[in-house]
Amino acid sequence: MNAEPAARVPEAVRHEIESFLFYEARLADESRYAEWEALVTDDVHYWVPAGPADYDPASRLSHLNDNRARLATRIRQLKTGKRHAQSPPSLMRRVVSNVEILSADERDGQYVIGSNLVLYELAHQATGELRVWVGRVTHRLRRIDGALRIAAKTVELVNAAEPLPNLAFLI
Amino acid sequence: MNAEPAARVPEAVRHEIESFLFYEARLADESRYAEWEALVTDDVHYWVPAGPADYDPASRLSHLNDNRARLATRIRQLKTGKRHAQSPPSLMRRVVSNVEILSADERDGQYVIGSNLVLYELAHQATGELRVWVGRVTHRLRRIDGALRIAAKTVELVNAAEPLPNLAFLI
Amino acid sequence: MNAEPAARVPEAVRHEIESFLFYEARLADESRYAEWEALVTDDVHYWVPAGPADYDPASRLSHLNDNRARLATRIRQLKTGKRHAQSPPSLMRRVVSNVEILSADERDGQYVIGSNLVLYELAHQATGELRVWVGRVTHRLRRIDGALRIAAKTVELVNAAEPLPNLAFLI
Amino acid sequence: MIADDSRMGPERVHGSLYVDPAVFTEEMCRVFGRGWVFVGHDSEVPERGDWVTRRLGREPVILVRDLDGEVRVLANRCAHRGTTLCWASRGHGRSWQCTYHGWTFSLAGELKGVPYPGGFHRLKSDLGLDRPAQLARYRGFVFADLGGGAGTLEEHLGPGGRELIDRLCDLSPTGQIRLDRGWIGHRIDANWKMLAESDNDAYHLGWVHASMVASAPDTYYEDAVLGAEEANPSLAVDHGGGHFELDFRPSYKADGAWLGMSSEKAEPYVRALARARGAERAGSLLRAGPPHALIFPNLFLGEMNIAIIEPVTSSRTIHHHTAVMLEGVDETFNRRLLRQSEAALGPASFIVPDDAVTAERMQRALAASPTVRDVRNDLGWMDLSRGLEREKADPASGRRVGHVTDEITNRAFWRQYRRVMQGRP
Amino acid sequence: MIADDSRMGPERVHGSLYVDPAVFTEEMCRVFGRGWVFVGHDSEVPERGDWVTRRLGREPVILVRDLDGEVRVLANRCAHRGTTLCWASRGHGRSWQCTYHGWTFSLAGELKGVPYPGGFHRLKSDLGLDRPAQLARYRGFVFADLGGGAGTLEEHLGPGGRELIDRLCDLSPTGQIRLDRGWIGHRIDANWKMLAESDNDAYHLGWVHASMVASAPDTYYEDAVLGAEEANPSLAVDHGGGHFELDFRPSYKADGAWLGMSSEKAEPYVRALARARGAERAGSLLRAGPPHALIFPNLFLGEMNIAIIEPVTSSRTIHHHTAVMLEGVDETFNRRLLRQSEAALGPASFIVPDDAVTAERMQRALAASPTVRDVRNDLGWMDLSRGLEREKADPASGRRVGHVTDEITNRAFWRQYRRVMQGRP
Amino acid sequence: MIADDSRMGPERVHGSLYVDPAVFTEEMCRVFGRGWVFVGHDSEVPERGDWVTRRLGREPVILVRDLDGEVRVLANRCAHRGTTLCWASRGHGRSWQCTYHGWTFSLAGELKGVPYPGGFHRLKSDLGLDRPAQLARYRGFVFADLGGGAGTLEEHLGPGGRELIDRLCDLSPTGQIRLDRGWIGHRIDANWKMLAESDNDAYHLGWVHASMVASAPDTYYEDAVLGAEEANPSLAVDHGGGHFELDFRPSYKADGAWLGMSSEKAEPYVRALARARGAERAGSLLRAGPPHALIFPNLFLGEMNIAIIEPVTSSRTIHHHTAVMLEGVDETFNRRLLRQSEAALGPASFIVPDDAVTAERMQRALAASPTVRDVRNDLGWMDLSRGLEREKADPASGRRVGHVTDEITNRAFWRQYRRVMQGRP
Ligand code: FES
Ligand code: FES
Ligand code: FES
Ligand SMILES: [Fe+3]
Ligand SMILES: [Fe+3]
Ligand SMILES: [Fe+3]
Repeated sequence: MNAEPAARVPEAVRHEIESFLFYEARLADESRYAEWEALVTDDVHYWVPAGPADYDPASRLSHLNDNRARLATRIRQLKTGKRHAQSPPSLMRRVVSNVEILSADERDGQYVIGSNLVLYELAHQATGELRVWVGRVTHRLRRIDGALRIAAKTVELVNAAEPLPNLAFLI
Repeated sequence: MNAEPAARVPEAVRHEIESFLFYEARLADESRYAEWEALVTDDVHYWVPAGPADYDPASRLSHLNDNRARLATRIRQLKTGKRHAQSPPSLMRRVVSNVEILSADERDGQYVIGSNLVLYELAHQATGELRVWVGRVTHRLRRIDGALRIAAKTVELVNAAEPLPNLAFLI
Repeated sequence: MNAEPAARVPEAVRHEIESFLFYEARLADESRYAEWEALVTDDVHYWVPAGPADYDPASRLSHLNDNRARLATRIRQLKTGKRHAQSPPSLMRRVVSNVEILSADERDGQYVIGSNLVLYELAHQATGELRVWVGRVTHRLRRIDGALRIAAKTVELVNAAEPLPNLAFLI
Repeated sequence: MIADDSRMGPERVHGSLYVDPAVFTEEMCRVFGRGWVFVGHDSEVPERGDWVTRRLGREPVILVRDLDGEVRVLANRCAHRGTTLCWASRGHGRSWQCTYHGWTFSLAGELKGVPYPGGFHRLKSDLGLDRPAQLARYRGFVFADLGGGAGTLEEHLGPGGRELIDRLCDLSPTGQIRLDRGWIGHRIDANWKMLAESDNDAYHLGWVHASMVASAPDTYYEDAVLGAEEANPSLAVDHGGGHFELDFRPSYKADGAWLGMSSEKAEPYVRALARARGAERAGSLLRAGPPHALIFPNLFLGEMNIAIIEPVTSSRTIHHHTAVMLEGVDETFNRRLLRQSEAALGPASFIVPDDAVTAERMQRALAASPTVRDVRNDLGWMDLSRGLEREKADPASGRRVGHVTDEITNRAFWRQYRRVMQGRP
Repeated sequence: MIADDSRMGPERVHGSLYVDPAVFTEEMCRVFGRGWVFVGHDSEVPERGDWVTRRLGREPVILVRDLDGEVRVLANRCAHRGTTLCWASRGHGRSWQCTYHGWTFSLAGELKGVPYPGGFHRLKSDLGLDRPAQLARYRGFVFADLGGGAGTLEEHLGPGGRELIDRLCDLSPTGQIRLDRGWIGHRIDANWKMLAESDNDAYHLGWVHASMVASAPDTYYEDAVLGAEEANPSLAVDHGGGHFELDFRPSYKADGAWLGMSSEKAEPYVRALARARGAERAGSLLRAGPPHALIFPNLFLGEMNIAIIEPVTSSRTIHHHTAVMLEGVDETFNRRLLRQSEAALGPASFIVPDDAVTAERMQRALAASPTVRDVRNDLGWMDLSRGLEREKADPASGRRVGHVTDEITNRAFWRQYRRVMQGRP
Repeated sequence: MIADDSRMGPERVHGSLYVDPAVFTEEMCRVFGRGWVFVGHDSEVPERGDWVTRRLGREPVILVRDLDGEVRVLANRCAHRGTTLCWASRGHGRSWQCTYHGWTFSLAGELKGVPYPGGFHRLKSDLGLDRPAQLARYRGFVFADLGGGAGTLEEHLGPGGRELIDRLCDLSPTGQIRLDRGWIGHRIDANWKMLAESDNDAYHLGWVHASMVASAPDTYYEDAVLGAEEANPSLAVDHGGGHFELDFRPSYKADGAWLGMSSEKAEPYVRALARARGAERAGSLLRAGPPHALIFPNLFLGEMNIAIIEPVTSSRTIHHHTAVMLEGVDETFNRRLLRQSEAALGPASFIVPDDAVTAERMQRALAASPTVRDVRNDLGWMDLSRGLEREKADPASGRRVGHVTDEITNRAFWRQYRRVMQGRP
């Protein structure tokens, strides 16, 4: 939670950030694992807490709590083609909305971005139902060699504390 | 309904308006009642009609039809902590999309903004279901001492004429 | 699918395109058939494939596969007022999000735009349920006499290969 | 018999009656199919040709004023092959034409036209729209008895029910009320009986509505149902036949307290009423105010509001409400009533949402009650005994009266429910 | 017996048959479990190793051409512990391996491999995939009888059913049709029987499809089913066994009118047909055109379209359709048929959405019909009597024939339904 | 009797037992209502006043440590009219006050306060919260028997069940485990029995978890359950009473192999255990490792994880899990266990999602099994015979033992299920 309205950055940077989020979403929508993986930093933290993100992820169970190594394993598993929970991959489309640049350190190229996520997933490998995933996403982006990269991504699902169905794709 | 595409305003104003809507949505999402209340004018009209907004709200029943005083009572009630219908507050995330500046009077600082709303609400104080609220929102914004404020907000739910579940949060 | 992030166009054009999409969505939301029809070119192709848009629409069945003449018939049918499947018209609101300009030929005024669509439809003429339509939209826009027009619109629903309920509105 | 005495006693009922789908099915048949049920008010169809759609239990019906001015209730279903005739919630016309094969029906429900008549060999008079066996009105309130074996409406309402309706209508200078400002539907994921009970439960005000009391502390509920138990002279009354009320009259400290507005603002109305009825009668009407009562099974007279309790499934109910408008009173006054109605009832109001969430929490807590009853029959019961030992029965009127917080209202409901569900006289 | 004569008569059926879940369960057993049911067409699995998935009633099955070229229908369920074998709608392979424990099955449904064989003590031949007791084809149309007691397919189709299928297939110069351009599923929230009936109801054209007629007025339906009643020589025909048709042949004003395209565009096809069959036979085929008929219970022959009526619940149906492609005809012509199919059937087409919404409105109107029947058995009926007095029975063929708008088709459906649901001979 | 021997035999069970809602209802009564069921662990409510909410079958209950330190299980439902008392998943307090009418209850479930006491005539002691007839703990594991006729917990667990729990708890230097790092709920649209079975099925590792094995090939599962059939000495064990395990001990190649971390990282723990138990006992504990077992019907001991199998409907289950924390071990070590738990269980983990999708595909494949059984009773069966001929029964202990991939575990489950569902001794 942030008490204040969004930070101000140059329009071009704002647009760059938004484009980056849409591009990331498209890669995730289309289960383009390798391209998505190329967007993260070596010290990425990828976190889906089991409730609000108000606890130390080291100290409690989370739905997903990946460092770079575990994320690599996750993507390796998806790429085997035998990850039944994603074989075939879910058909997905994400709405990334209400994009706000919550903080910006232009000199270091560090940005914290808030957005709301609505993701529709057709779980056609399983029950065939259209599932909806809704939450608040906080991206920590870092500019590396001129390009934005994901240093941290936290997805606080509105139903994070409720039982969830399979979440075997890259959210 | 507006026959014409959106009005033209300077990019900075457009961005300011969009940021304002996202900020308002965030406050509502997070049940930050006092901060949300600070965004409205003293003559605000806050209206959720029981169908299309094509009638005089004085003359018929609406779901919600608050002047400033009644809105203050509403928020006071929420703040008691005993408003069972919102205890604990619903967990929510809003998509504010298709933002269009339908009219702009730059001299008087008056703007009419149209947007589409999709709001997901986890009613964990009640049935535990994930409810979705969808509608057209029309904001009348007014610039006061340099800052945008909500002079009127109308939410035309697509299912406004159908039975609705509890709508005890700030929509 | 596009391997690359979005194309770069001047901010004003980007804004114009986004406004155009929001305007089109509003006309569709409000079943303003004639105004919507005025946005398409004479050689428009309007396509809702029965799965991913990876096949020649001439060679297989699609949900909807209109050339200009058939689209005219479709709209003529809607305007009769006796199209029971849309009498009264569904109450709808669309989220047009993640707008990306996938390619831009500024000289010829040709643009390919990707966006994600979430459309809520209250089918009050039928079951009364709130239906959701989710998909990827690709617009091919062409500038004609200074104004953007739709030369092609493809809507790849995430559940395109599943049984669908009536899709008798303009999606 | 599904709702037999193993699930109901004078002091308690079993929770499974609120959740078991088989009980619900039986209720639709016995309570809503074979008894008098409120459908609507004739002010909703003021002109010939006006109609609104409703449910009689789950049966879709049309309340219509036909071209002769007769108010009717007809099945919203073509007599040919069953298509819905009206899918809007209201409309106006001279007849209905079915969209399937074009049969036309008069607003009185008679089959009038059959396209391609060469193939039609039956009697048109045999193919009118389905309709309740009995229809009757009392002061504009339209009731239907689908089955036809429920006796007269007069018997059903009894003196108690009629007096409740009179007390409301008499507040109008013309004696007529109007329900013409729209209905709001409130969807509540709980059993319909919970709403019938909680709409007329004075015991819960201080807890369920604590936030309302705290944020708008100057409402007249303060006097009517809060405060010390002994100090509160308001009454709970069982009128018999499943009709019951919370009678706040003994506690009103000022005439027209129930109006919830300054006497200055109420003045034009007070004057109009006095003009129409004479000062004395007007005074006594204003002192009494409107009733707060249930007419079994689905009509809630909620002071200046009317609500219909529509059962949807065993765990879903729609609570429809509208504001009572008084004929012969100026629009400004009626609009105040509209604003009060918006404050009190409906999904975004200050009061009923807290009842709704309470009912929804009951429904969840009782979800397994049919199973736990099979395991151990001492589990899953609900208590109705409050005030049983201090209630007073009036042998003459058959009324039972007690403290406003007592479960006289619940017992009144369940006594009638048992009669109806068990087919007792 | 749930669907007994208290709900069905020669002139009417009770609405509860469309909504009662217990009736649906019984139908899955008696109609779709113990009778012949259409599964698919062998052109859908042209190569050895091709398969598509289907439902036999609600039972998931695979239609496959095995490695010996045999077309089979097998349960889509591992014989070990029941996992789905194929979750795609179509595929190609040499065998199936279950993802749970790796058992492998041949495309003929035999158990082939069991990992860790040391623990396996049973006979592999006892653990093949479940399959219908009877499978049979007629001109490529594959039918299955799960239970095995339905007699022969020949008996089921009878001369009427076979002639209908012949009439369609003979339009192909090679005598073969192909269903290989994809299926579209249309989800309709109504009972499957409503679709079986409305697909073959000529009486509704002028109302349900008024908008189509108004916006594309030059279709041949004009002549076939619209216009004055007496002037219309088209017929409704009950072929017996639940098979029935709308016979538009008498009304076609020109050869190939049903093609819906200029004779110039149709010319290459007409020539191909004449080449294959000779001018006279080709002419008579072109004059007759394809049938518009139902093969009981789930196969709709919709002129140059095929639809499968898949029951999902008592109030949900999937109407799957594809276009009939003619072998030996050029692609341009077949593509015109595809475009016509898109215009006529499916959720975004010009025709069936209006049938769908009509059925959905029927389903809603009938929702309470089981209850109202309990209350009063004169409520909730649907009329089927149209043309009963003018229909002609042909004792020789057993066919019943009448005016195209008459409810001969409905009565044909319900006569067979009654037989099957009541276990009558 | 719904789950009779026409649906179950020693070698097979009918698929309809997984999908028939009537079977589920009966299970809630017989398995979850009249037997011992795991509720939670006393480390979840360490302080007086702590509570968590759970389901006993579908009955909502509260596991609470009352102000006297007693651990109790109480219905989460006000004894007055049935409102939910606690809607959060956990909390802390000194009493509960119902939000409907303000009744207060002690944490021991006694009715304490009734507002407006003048109307209350009953005995408070008659209106305490509903509760199971029996409650018992074994090493902190809290079990309840709602009905009261299930014998003692000791009898239910038997020596086998107790030893399994001992084996886990003894891994803690203090002998105490803690379940205090949060639970994750995994919603699986499949029958609860599929999870009870697949959690303890070693046969599926190489197929269901092929992707996990391929992407993280160095897990100890490699030795434990993969590799050649004969080479694998791990065992499947039926302990009787519905409790069963996969015993990987014979296959562990190194002490503490099951820890899944370098001996360097494990060292502080190993030292702590040796300090507490002596080197020899510690060594044997480390060699053995934690159990992989089911305590009938709903407690999965999944090595260093605990899961509760919560039935929701016949086709929906919640698989709740948490990590086992060891008392007296440093936080760094316990956090490694947390990370392992995240990797193994839950909707986003590397293992259970593949079990979940497998179960969901079974549920779909079996959807019509009640119908196909009515049509032909040879359809829709599931095989349980694996290893039946090579299993060894130990007459002394009553245990049955066999190859780890054999369906001894399934048969153990179904033998107890049959006993319970058929009311056999
Ligand atoms: S169903 Fe109404 S006219 Fe046929
Ligand atoms: S379920 Fe198919 S191999 Fe076991
Ligand atoms: S229901 Fe709990 S106090 Fe009345
Ligand atoms: Fe209340
Ligand atoms: Fe039709
Ligand atoms: Fe597994």
